[in-house]
Amino acid sequence: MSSALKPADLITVTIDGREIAVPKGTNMIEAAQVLGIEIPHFCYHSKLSVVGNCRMCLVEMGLPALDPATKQPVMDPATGKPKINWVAKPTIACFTNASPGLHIRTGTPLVRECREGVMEFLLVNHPLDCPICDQAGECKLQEQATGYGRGYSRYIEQKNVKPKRTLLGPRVMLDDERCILCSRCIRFSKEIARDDVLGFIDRGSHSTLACYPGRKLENNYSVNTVDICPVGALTSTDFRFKMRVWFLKTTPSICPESSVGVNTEVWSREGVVYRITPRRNDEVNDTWMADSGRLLYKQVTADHRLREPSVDGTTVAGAEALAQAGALLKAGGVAIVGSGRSSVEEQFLTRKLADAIAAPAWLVSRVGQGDGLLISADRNPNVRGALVTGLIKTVPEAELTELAAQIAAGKIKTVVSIGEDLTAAGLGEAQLNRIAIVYLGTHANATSAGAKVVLPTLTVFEKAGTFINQQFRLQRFAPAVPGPQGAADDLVILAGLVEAAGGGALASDIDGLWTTLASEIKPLATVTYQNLPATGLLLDASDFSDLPFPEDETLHFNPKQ
Amino acid sequence: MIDFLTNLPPVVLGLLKGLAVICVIFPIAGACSMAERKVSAWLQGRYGPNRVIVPWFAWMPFVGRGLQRLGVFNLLADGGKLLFKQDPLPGHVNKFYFMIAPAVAIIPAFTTVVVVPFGAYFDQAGQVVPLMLANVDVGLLAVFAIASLGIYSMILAGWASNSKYSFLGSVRASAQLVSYELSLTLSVLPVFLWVNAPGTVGSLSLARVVEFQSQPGFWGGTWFIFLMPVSAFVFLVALFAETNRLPFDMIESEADLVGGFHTEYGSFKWSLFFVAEYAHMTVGSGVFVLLFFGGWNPLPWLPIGTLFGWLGLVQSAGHVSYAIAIAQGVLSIAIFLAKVLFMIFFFMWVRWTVPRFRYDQVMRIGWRRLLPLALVNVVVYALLIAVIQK
Amino acid sequence: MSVIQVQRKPLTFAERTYLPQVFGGLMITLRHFFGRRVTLEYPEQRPEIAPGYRGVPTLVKDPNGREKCVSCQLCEFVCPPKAIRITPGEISGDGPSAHVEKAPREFEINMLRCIYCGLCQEVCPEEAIFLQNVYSVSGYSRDELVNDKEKLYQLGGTLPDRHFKWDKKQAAASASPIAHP
Amino acid sequence: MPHPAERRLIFEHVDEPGYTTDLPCYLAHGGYEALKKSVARKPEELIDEVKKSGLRGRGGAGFSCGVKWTLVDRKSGKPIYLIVNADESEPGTFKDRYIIHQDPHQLVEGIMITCWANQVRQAYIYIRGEFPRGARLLEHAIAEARAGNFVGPNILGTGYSCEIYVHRGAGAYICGEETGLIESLEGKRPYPRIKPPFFPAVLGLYQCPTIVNNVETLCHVKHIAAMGGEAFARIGTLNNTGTRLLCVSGHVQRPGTYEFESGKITLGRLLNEICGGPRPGRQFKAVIPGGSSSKILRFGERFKVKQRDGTMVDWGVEDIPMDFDSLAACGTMGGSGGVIVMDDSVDIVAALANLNAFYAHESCGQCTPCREGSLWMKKITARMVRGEARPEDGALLKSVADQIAGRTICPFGEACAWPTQSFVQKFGDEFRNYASRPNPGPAATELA
Repeated sequence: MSSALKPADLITVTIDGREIAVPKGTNMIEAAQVLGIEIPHFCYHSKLSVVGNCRMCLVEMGLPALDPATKQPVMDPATGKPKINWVAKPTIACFTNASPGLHIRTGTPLVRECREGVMEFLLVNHPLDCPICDQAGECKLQEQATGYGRGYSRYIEQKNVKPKRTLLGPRVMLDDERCILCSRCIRFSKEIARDDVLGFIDRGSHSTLACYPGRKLENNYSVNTVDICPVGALTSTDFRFKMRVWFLKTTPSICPESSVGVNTEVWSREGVVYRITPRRNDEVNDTWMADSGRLLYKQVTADHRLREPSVDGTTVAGAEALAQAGALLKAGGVAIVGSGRSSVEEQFLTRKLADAIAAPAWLVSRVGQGDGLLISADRNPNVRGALVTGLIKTVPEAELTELAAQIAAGKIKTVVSIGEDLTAAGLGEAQLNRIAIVYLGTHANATSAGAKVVLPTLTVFEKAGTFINQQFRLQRFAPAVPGPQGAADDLVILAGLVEAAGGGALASDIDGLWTTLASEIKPLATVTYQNLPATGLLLDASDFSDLPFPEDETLHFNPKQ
Repeated sequence: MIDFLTNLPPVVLGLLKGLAVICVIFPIAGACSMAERKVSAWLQGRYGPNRVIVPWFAWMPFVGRGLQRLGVFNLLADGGKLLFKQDPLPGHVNKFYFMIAPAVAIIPAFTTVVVVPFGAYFDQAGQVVPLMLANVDVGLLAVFAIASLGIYSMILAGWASNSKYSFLGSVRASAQLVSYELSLTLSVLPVFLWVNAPGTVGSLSLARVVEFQSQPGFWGGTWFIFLMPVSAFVFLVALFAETNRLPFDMIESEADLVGGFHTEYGSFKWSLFFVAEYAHMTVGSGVFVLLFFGGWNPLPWLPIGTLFGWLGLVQSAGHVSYAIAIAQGVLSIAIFLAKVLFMIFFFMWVRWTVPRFRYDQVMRIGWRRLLPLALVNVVVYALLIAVIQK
Repeated sequence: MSVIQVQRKPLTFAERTYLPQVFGGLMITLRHFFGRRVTLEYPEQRPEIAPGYRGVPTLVKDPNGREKCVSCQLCEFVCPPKAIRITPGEISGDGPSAHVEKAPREFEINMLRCIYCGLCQEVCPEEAIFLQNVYSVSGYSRDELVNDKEKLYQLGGTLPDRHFKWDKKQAAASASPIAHP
Repeated sequence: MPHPAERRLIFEHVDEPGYTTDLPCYLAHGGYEALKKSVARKPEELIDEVKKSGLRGRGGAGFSCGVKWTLVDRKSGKPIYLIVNADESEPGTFKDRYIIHQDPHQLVEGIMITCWANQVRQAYIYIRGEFPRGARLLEHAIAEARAGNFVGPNILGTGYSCEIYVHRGAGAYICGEETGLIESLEGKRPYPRIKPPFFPAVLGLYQCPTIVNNVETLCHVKHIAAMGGEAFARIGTLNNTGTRLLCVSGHVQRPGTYEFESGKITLGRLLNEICGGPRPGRQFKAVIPGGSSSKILRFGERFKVKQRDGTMVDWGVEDIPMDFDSLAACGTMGGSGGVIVMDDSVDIVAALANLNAFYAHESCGQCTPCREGSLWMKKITARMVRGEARPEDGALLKSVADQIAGRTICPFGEACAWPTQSFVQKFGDEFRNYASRPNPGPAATELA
């Protein structure tokens, strides 16, 4: 980002005696971060407006002394550098933006004392109930009390009593005693979610966060307030009291909710996913994600999860199911219904399968209402992957009318469905009765119930792969938890089917497959799974620019551009 | 009765005697293992095993309780356990030699007893008749020769175990045995030089040595420990080494070699090694008592004959009284056994007092201290005896 | 820190022969041979448990009978052999200690793993877990040696409390003009 | 009757028999003449007059009024607003209310002159919610003035139009802070804004340039317009020009609001002569000279002060002239002119407990140090008064106050810290010995 700026746009500021060039207007917390200097803060959030109310980021500020007559900087003869007039009072770093010659000091006794003072004040009315607080372990108050606090309390008075267990909305619980009134949640609701329901009532130390009377914090982004709450005041009702965060392992993932491709962290322990939080990607989702996407992990342990391979409804070993499917494929008359939910790699293998038996392939589209923020109209996360890998040539439709016609014409005897419910995609009883179905999927549905062969596969939380989002950004996800015993990686099953269908042996591991992908798919020529940047890789989309994609504008995507 | 016994065919008699040896030595060795535990406990201010009791004894007042406290039944329990517990045979061992090694250990241990006299009575001629299984002239030489065969079992066990620890243990043991065998032999030479004065019929019989210490008069009744303290000392130290007792238990080295040669052994096979060790110790103690402690003579300058005289246990000339002979035999055996038991106690006492030597120290003591000492000792006594007997 | 070189005294001849030392040692062991026995005959005689003894870890209740553990899982985190397993749970809003909000739903200490280090007691912010004077643990199966919550409270009993932290908090809340929901 | 030592400009007609708040009465006493004179002049001339007068704001900070006006961003093209700060909430201060109650038209005239000088089209009077009568009087006066064509469209036929609105606050001390007041006026919580960048002169009401002046200041503007800036500057002392309204309350014989030439009367003369001295049998103990936020002065203190001409003087509390600079030189401030007098019957800790209770109640809660610190200080002093004092509480109070002052968004931090800092500094012995005091005073039991 900054590399795109001309040097003229950069100005030099001095932090603790070290100079750094930053774009004009960069605030001092961000500038110091570049230098590796941490300026503690609570209320400041890079994606929200600045209010400067926590006073934790107080630093000493100075500007070059100007000669009143000439307006030129006065030079210090001792050092040969401009003389600095230090401001007597400490200044907040979050509201101090880079200006020419700005100096700040973050390690002086005054700054230390300010931090100690603010920490003490923040803690005097804080209940200190870390043992029962879900935020413990990722609490900025804990971290900064350790880093910058006094380490002891001088407070012997009665602490303030405020409401606890206030349900602000269906997904957010508020403990007012823990609140440090940083107003991040208020600003988020107002500025990002555009649902201005939160505010403070009462005043002074008795200030209390509350919802506007008669309203609730129930927009689809409400849990983001939990994420940005620096303390444990706002907690997620879904994650509340489930597990301490220090036990959880984080895995980078991509939200499969829509084609926005929200970057996420999946938090798991011992094979159990406990929550999903957004992962910062300033090109896609900033630091936010929708509440609906956070609940997707529940599908991992859903009751209707497919756990065993079966043939004609009887549980069999994986190899036997695969052999049965291979026999069907070899018999000919096969059509393939791929999925916009499959990863790029899976779609590539699906194409290989289609090529091997010269089968026609379709995708089923899923279009809903976009919310203009982080849920786009296209609810398939990876339709563009199918385009890039060549599985399909055009934007999919919701109903498989062409397939239905071909079945009716008797050309198709077997349909391979990659997780798609054919009934929902417009195939009627008449068609389904005439075909054998090979179903690869994670969850049971009407199609899997009537399938000849069912091969259970993995959810996005259990496998590695990539999605291409609406911006044609290739993004990677990693496995967070192991899949069920009877399920196999989609890539293994697909590679097995390709081989059974006579398409030759293909790598079924992600790295091996990427060498094939890179050599066969032009836009991916330079890519490997391992070297994908954390923020994703923007692919050349010129080949597909005239396709009628259903998406409208979202947070960092404008189809008209 | 005696006649009946003495008139039995030699083979049967030999079998009976052998059986008797096993019946005596085996329990003694077993009892020693228990004694070791009790003695070590007492030396360390503990009680030692004192739990096991057989119900019938439990009903006996005082006696049962006393036996229980002494750990007598622990001995039975231990034996029973070792006999009946699963006998593991590790997969990596050379099975034949692994199995045979304990037997090889037992054989020489029991065999040496044959030439060791353990008591005496006077026959009608007033001649001392030593009680032993085979009064052969080679005597002590036989003991040395057979006892040193015991090392084969350890080498076998160590090698067949196919384990570093076992192997190292047995290699150390063989080196140690060789090193101390010399001193051991040299240390007893002065005794036999003394005993076998020029002109007399030479004999290496141990009974002869005891006889020598039973002579009247000051010099005659002096036990060899007083005459030849250095010999006694060298013999004792070498004996510790030969029987692999602490502070010379190179063979086990449990601090650094887990269990040494018997690391891979368990249950009954393992127990056989210990029986052998205690048998060696018993025999060794016996030899030491015979050589230096006056055998069955009750006190220095108090030959057993004199004691018999005081007690009226004298054979009238020309008539053999079996009762008197048996009484004499029992008494002498008792005296001898008491001394042997004390020696065994002494072995244990030293074991639970002195820490183990390092291997290099063992070698140094053996070659650079004990052997020169023994050599000097032989030369000095040879000259001395030559001078005196001239 | 300066290093002081201590000159080792050369050994006398007697010392080098090692015999007087051996003899001295024999005398010492002999004294013990006749001395008093110091062994404790365990099942009949029981050792006196010193205060601060680290026996079996237990969960305790406060004098009001409230379970003190709030399932913060710090002990689970700190436990070196990973012997502790906690499933946290929420306290229903209408109980007498509803204001505490959190309590363990399940709490298991695997005594086959426990090394009695006492870190769980040290780390406990609620003073709910104590290594008390129970030192003899035995069972016929592995399952038996996993102490569940009920067993842990049974072993732990009630200990005096110096703080009554939560009770004070509740008192403050009920005395406050702001209604406690 | 005014005391002979007084010099009355604003209070010229106040308390005169027969002087009412009506427009005819005001006109009969020469009202709106200054406005008529002013609208005939150029606005820039008027600003120059105010600059020449050396008028300093009477709200508390004492910032030069003329400079404030020149700082207004006139190039932005946005409308300029005038806000009249009538949110007189400082304990010990009651001068603005008195002006409004006695002579509202004087204020209206001052507002209109200021509006003309700055070409303001809309002026807001932000009056404290606790002053309902004042608000009604002002509304009435504005209606009258509009009827008289002094306010509203096409004033006095000049073609210049200006409206005045009265806005009643809901009762918060922080609304007296100019940016907090602006927020409140905009309909939000009165959270003071961060300066920089939100200086009202540039980004004020609705992000437009805004002038915020105190009631007394604007009344002075009327007199400056009437008599000329230089004439006004001759009243009072150098750099502290004009007259000053002083509100004396507390333990004196005759409390009240008095008007003097700035700096021409000493504190001792004010209290002993004008206000009749202490109550019988009592002695003065301490005085807060500029509203409750200013630092307390203890009788018996001495101050070595360097005068403007370089001479050193040695003042006792009684010798301090009542002007901004002298009081600042003695470590306190002129503030809003609220002189609070305490005699030796006062339990100083209880007095501080009272002040702390006020500040804890009034802290807006926006930024951490003041929000938590003010309540903490209140809790400490309340506990001390309750009889649970500890010897170290004084030092703790001081330390807490030190952690507030200078680290907050608005000056409230200083306002709540200074009393504590000065009380503990000057009466440290009383704080230390409070736990072992022999006889808790009646004030203590009352407060507890």
